[in-house]
Amino acid sequence: MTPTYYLLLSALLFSLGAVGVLVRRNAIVVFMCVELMLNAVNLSLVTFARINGALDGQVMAFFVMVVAAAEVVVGLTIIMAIFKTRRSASVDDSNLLKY
Amino acid sequence: METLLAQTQRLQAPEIDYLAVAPILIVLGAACLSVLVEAFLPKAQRWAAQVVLTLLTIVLAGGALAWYGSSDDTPDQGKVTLAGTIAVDQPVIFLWGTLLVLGFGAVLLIADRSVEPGGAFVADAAVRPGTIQDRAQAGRFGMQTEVFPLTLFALGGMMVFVAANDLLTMFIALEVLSLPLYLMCGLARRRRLLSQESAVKYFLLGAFASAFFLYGVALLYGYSGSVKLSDIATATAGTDRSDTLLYAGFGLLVVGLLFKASVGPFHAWTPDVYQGAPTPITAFMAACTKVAAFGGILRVLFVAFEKSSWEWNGVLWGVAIASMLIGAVLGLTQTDVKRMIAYSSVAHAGFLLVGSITLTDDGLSGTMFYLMAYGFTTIAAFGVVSLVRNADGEATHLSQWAGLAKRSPITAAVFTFLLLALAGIPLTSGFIGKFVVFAAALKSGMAPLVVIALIASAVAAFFYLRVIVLMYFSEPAADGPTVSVPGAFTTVAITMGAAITLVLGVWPAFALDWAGAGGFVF
Amino acid sequence: MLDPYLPLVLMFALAGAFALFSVTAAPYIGPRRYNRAKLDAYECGIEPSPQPVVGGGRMPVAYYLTAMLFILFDIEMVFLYPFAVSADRLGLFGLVEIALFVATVGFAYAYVWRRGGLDWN
Amino acid sequence: MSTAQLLADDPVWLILVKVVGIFAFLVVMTLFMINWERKVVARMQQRPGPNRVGPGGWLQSLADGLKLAFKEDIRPVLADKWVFFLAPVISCIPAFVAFSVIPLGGEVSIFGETTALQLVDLPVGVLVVLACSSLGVYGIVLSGWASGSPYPLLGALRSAAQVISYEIAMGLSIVAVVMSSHSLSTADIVGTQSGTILWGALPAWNAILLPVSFVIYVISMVGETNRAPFDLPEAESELVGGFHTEYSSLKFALFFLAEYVNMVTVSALATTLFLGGWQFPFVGVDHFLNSGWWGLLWFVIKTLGFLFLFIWLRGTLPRLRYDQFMRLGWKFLVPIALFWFVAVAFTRYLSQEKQAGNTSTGVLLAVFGVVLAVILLIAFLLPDKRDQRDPHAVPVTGGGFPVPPLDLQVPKSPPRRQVPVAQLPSTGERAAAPAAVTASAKEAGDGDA
Amino acid sequence: MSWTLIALLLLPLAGSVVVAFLRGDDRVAKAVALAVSLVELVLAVLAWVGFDPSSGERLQLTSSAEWIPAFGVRLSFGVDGIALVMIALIAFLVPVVIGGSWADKLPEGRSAGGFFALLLAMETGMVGVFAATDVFVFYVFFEAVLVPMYFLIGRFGGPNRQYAAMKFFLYSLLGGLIMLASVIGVYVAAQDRLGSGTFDWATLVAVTRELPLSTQVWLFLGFFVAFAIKAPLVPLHTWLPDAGAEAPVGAGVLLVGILDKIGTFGFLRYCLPLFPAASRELAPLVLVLAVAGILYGSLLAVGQSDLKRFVAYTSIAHFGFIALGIFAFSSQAGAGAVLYMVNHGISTGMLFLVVGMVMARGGSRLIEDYGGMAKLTPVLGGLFFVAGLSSLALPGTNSFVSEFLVLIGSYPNQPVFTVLAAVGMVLAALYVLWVYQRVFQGPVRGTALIGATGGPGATVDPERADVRDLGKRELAVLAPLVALILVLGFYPKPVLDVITPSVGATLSEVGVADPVAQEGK
Repeated sequence: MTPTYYLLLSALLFSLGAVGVLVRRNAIVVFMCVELMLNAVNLSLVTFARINGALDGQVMAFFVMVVAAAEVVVGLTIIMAIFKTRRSASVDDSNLLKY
Repeated sequence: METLLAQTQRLQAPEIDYLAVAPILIVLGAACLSVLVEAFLPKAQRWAAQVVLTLLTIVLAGGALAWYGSSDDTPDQGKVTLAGTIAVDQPVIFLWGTLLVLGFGAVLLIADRSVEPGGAFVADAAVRPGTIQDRAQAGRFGMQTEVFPLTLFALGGMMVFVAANDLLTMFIALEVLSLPLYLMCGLARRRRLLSQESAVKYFLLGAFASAFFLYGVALLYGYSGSVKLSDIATATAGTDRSDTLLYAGFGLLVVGLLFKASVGPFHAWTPDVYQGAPTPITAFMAACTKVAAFGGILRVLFVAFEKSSWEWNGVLWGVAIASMLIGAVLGLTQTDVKRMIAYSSVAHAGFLLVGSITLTDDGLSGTMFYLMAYGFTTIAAFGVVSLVRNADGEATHLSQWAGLAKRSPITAAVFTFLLLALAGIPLTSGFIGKFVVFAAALKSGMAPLVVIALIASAVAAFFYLRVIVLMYFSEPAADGPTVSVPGAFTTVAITMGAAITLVLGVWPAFALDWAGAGGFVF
Repeated sequence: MLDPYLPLVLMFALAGAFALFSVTAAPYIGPRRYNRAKLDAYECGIEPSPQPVVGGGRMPVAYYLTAMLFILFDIEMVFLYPFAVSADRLGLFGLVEIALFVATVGFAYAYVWRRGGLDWN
Repeated sequence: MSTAQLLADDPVWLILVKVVGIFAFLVVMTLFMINWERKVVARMQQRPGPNRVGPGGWLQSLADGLKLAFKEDIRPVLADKWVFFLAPVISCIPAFVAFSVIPLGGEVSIFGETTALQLVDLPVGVLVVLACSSLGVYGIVLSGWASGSPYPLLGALRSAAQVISYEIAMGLSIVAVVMSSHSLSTADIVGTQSGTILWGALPAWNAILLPVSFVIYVISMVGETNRAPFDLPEAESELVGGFHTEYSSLKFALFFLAEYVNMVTVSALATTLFLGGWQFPFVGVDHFLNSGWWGLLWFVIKTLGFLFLFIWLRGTLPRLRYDQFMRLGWKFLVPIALFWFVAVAFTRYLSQEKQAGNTSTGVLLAVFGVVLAVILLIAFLLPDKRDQRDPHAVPVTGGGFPVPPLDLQVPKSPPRRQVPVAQLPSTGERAAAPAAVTASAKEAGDGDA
Repeated sequence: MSWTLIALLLLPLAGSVVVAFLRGDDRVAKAVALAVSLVELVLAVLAWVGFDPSSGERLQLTSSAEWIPAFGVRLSFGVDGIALVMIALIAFLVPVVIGGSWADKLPEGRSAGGFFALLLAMETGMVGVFAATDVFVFYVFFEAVLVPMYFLIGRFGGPNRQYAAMKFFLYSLLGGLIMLASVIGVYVAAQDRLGSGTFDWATLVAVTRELPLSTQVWLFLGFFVAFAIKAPLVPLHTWLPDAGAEAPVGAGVLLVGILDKIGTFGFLRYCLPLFPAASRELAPLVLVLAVAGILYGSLLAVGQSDLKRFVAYTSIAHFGFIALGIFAFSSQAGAGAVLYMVNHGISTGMLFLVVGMVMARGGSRLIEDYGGMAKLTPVLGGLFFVAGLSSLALPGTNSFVSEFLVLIGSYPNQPVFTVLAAVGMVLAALYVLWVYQRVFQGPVRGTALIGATGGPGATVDPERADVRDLGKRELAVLAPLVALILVLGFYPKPVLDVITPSVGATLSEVGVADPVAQEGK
């Protein structure tokens, strides 16, 4: 298997995530799409590390995981806070801020 | 597999110049300490302890920076330390200094409890907005003091961000600075729904953008086999690599950066977040994040992508134009002071981008000077915004500002001065900033961009003037807001911001010299 | 030379095939006798509450907190393992770094503990 | 020749044989375990236990399993069809996969092929086990969520919270083992436990070298598998059957299977990590007791020992309360594990320095002491001095007890029988009732478009 | 190092600060402001005396200090003849304005202290604009002077003041920013040629004239747009009628009398010497605009129904003459243009003041609200007539000299434009006399006057009317203006002596053949 396929898969996943962020309305789903994007990047990083024959790409994937985890924690907190109030996680319901 | 094992065998402890990175260590260490204070001190003592700790930290870090900067052992070129991940050079010292002073001002605003009894922050973030408990907490004299460690973490992240010499460090720093900000946006004592909404928006869009940034990092890693800026620069000099990776990587990376800097058309979050966040946080965000983001943009463009500049220059021209026009034109339609300043920040981001894409020493020093000038003006402006209040909290709707000069001439005068600075009228720092940036741009042959920028600043001046018109020339509204008498903290912050705005406008020589002291090291 | 992960994949396939076969076969092997009450959610004989639990079911915040803490510590472990493997080669530097690392996590941990994040009352 | 190289040369047929063998081993162990458990517990309670089916009642569990296959497969109306269907599969697969990396024995010859009694030896072996146990949580959570019923949902949450909580302690306790053997490969870990310490008095098992890790691991392995005294998700008095309340027939059997396979796996991992794996203690690696198929025997014996521990605990200890259980995990095991990790790291460094003949050990000891003191302070002393409760404070965690949905009202009974139209109240009220239902449903829905 | 200019700069600034803090007591504030402006006048006279037009030194009374070394910016001041007369004009007009605004009714809630402080602040700015010899410093003053004017219009102006102030500020700012591009461009050019950047005017003149024509044209246009907005040339003039109409009378005098001259001064000081080739190239364009301004301004002035807008439109016409004189490139026309700048300040300033006095009595800006006012206020009517005659350049008044010089000087170079401009003179006679006739001649009529004298329809008895003629203060304010109108009308030599060498130097920098000078040889 050539690594290119992994890269394509990663690009595909990333695009899926990006599209998901743009079209989905549920904040949690949007958020999961962002996580999907991050993990797609991880796949890229590891593949590139493989291609380059170096370790640093895999180490980077670790860091990305950490960041993703931190994002999850912060994001869940924020989304839960607003969900508790509005009983809805739809992005469209958050419409107080517009001009 | 064998080569990988061999690499692990080569692991060795990196050299660390502790003196050079002392400011970062102090800030981040104090942030940890601050968490412990939060954990172990009784509620009644937390506020005082946190304020003292935070301010002391910033002063100490500033002292360490000054000591390092003036020490004879410091190499003029700057140095790279921590296994090549952090570069401490003249621009970094400048940006660190700016960040620390701006951070000091922002912390003063955050700490203030006299304008709003108990401070601008929610007493208990767990309380659901709109409930009886929420109304009770709004009246309580306490606040969620977690905002202080969060501020320090964000500040530390910003400092690392501007000094990061590789993209991974930059990414981590980006998150370290962003995550606390997301949270801080949602902590307003009043109008909590707005505040929470802004936090959600900022978070979702911010995470989205950082995913773009990261994918850019990954592609550039694939392109050059390294995430070090200098290696990428070397790689771009060669020709035998896949340009697709370079372009895609650069594009995604820059989108992430531009988002943070709220450069249009990646500015969508800015007005909402600026409006919804507690005003001291908006001040912090507007001033410090801008500095950090542009610090990062400068370093990335100057160090890593200088050699490929002809490839992307056109695109960034377009982005700069779009940002200036979006900021200037949409700012005209705003009816909320905070949103208006948000759009103005989008326009200013466009001006800063003009300076950033010159890739000359003048452009570097000009942009950094502009950052500094803009930061102080903005901090003071938001400080003033926090003073104008009615029974529901801050009165940010423009109609409520009518005739403010009559009720409170000094506040109105200070705000007018700051608005004039934002508009770039001479004898304010805003003018000198525009001047240096545009001079650099013109020198690099970007005359059309400069002309557009000047027209945009004329358009933008319109909405600043509108506020002045309202404050001075209109009759006060019958149920208009009152202007709180600021406590010592806010007074100091506003005075500092306004005074530096004036000083930089009248006697900018020292700051210009400092900003132009040297280039990036890598 | 085979990929070292092939056996894992085979194991996965076998277990998956077995499990899938079981769940697919189950409805066909067993009897089917319709009874409306049988298909309702089980709530100890009480009439099930009319609102759907799926998606809308709400749960104490403490579970979220636990989930977040888990993420925090799980990721911490991700960093501890590589260190553990090469601890002896890293010497004093690695030791100090990892101690700092653990201490940093410890700060957050102490914070959560003190502020009642670990209390289930 | 290392185990990994040995295994790399395996032909495909041999791998298939091993896969099938391990699968069979696990299924058989499950059937045996259920029966054994019932018998042992019965004896502990002065009763005979199953003794009818097969010789000595040993085929009882097989019969139960077959019986389950012929039960009706029920899927509640409110359940999410596909997730409900897949959850048992998700829960089952990782249980089996996790066992792949366990070394069952040393070098043997199967049909003329020299190989090791292990399916695969990965450089990240231990992580595979941890990863699989994390994946298993998905099966639990999804099954509870997909059931469309409050009890399974709460049971699943509890169960998931429990598994992940104890997984932290487990993971941290394993770090020390990894440190002492410089490898994540299970075969290497077994290899480093050969030989003896203290002049031959004790085997060089990690259980003896790293006693704290061992204890933490054993406790958390029980918590991790939701076994008594930590079997809170299935607390019949509170939660009926836990996350699999709505499951029946073979789907239920799969959860059951997964649970017991997990037990076997964690026991096997305990053997591998702490009890020298398949090696016979006190004798050298080259001894005939450590050659060939003997290893499998020692391995099974040790694993059964742990399995017996499970049964013993179940028969002896009362169930913990949920808060006690979480407190034990988060406030006791995790800090001790962290502390122990740092202590081991320091000790190893010190001994290394000593071997190298460095004299700065004293200084290092001082550093060691200071760091230990700090961590001790954080871990034990201060957090226990609880903050005075702020009268205004809102509890961060909310209630932890299994409670029905927060806004539970006694619902109106949906009409089961068609009521004659004449008896209905006025049309206005009739219109209002369904509207209220839809409104609340809308409110509770997540608004996903 | 001469301190005169620095004193001229700092004195009103200090006065402004003092007055601003005296807002409590209007009378004291007014007195202080007047005193300061009179001292300033004395200083200006000293400067005039210290200036030696025959010395051959282009810039005199110079002083210079380091400001922003990074850009080679220096706080340099100095005057040539043109700047000197303008500064003298400022120093003369400010006390007049202060006197004229002494009893202005301010909008409710505004203090006179603020008004006079802003006037003095503006004086500093205006002096700075004319005295700066560093382009950067010039630019700073150019922009800074907007702020006090903006507040003067916005806070103390007429009913539509917000709109007018905004329009004024934005027009000027837009122009200023476009000029900024050129300023930076000049700086960059200097940096390229000299190695280090500088803003020193004299140095820059030597550098920029070497630039290729296309560059010069762009840079020229940058400056030109700013100045054309300031000195309202036709398509860019629309702010002036609004600002002039809404500004309080005193501010209006300074706006039209001085601020707008920055534009024409800028043509002379910056556009021509810095970009001679471009100036020659684009002169026809400017001349078209200038003549269009004359005709357009005159025509609209004829049709005006609003007194203040009327004055504003006459100014637009006059600025056309000045621009014509400058871009005709002859020393006579140039000198005439500069003299016109002075005279226009005096005559239009007086016209503005007189209009203000009319309005103070009638309370209306509309011409149709007045009529036969000369019966009630003969002295005011007479002075209005004098101001009007000066404005239409009747021989014997100051403007005649300058307008004549402009036309005479332009004719050899630009006969067509000159002839067209002469049509403007005819129109000027028309609009001045017609307005005078409508407001002052005939029987007393018009709602404003009747309203002031006892209700609509009442027969107005001049003896018993409430509309009083000019008081002593008002006479004292107008007297110096009348005197200057007459003196300069008969004896403009002292001013011309100061002006001519500078204009000559400027024209030689442009490098055009001066037909008049050649004839003289």
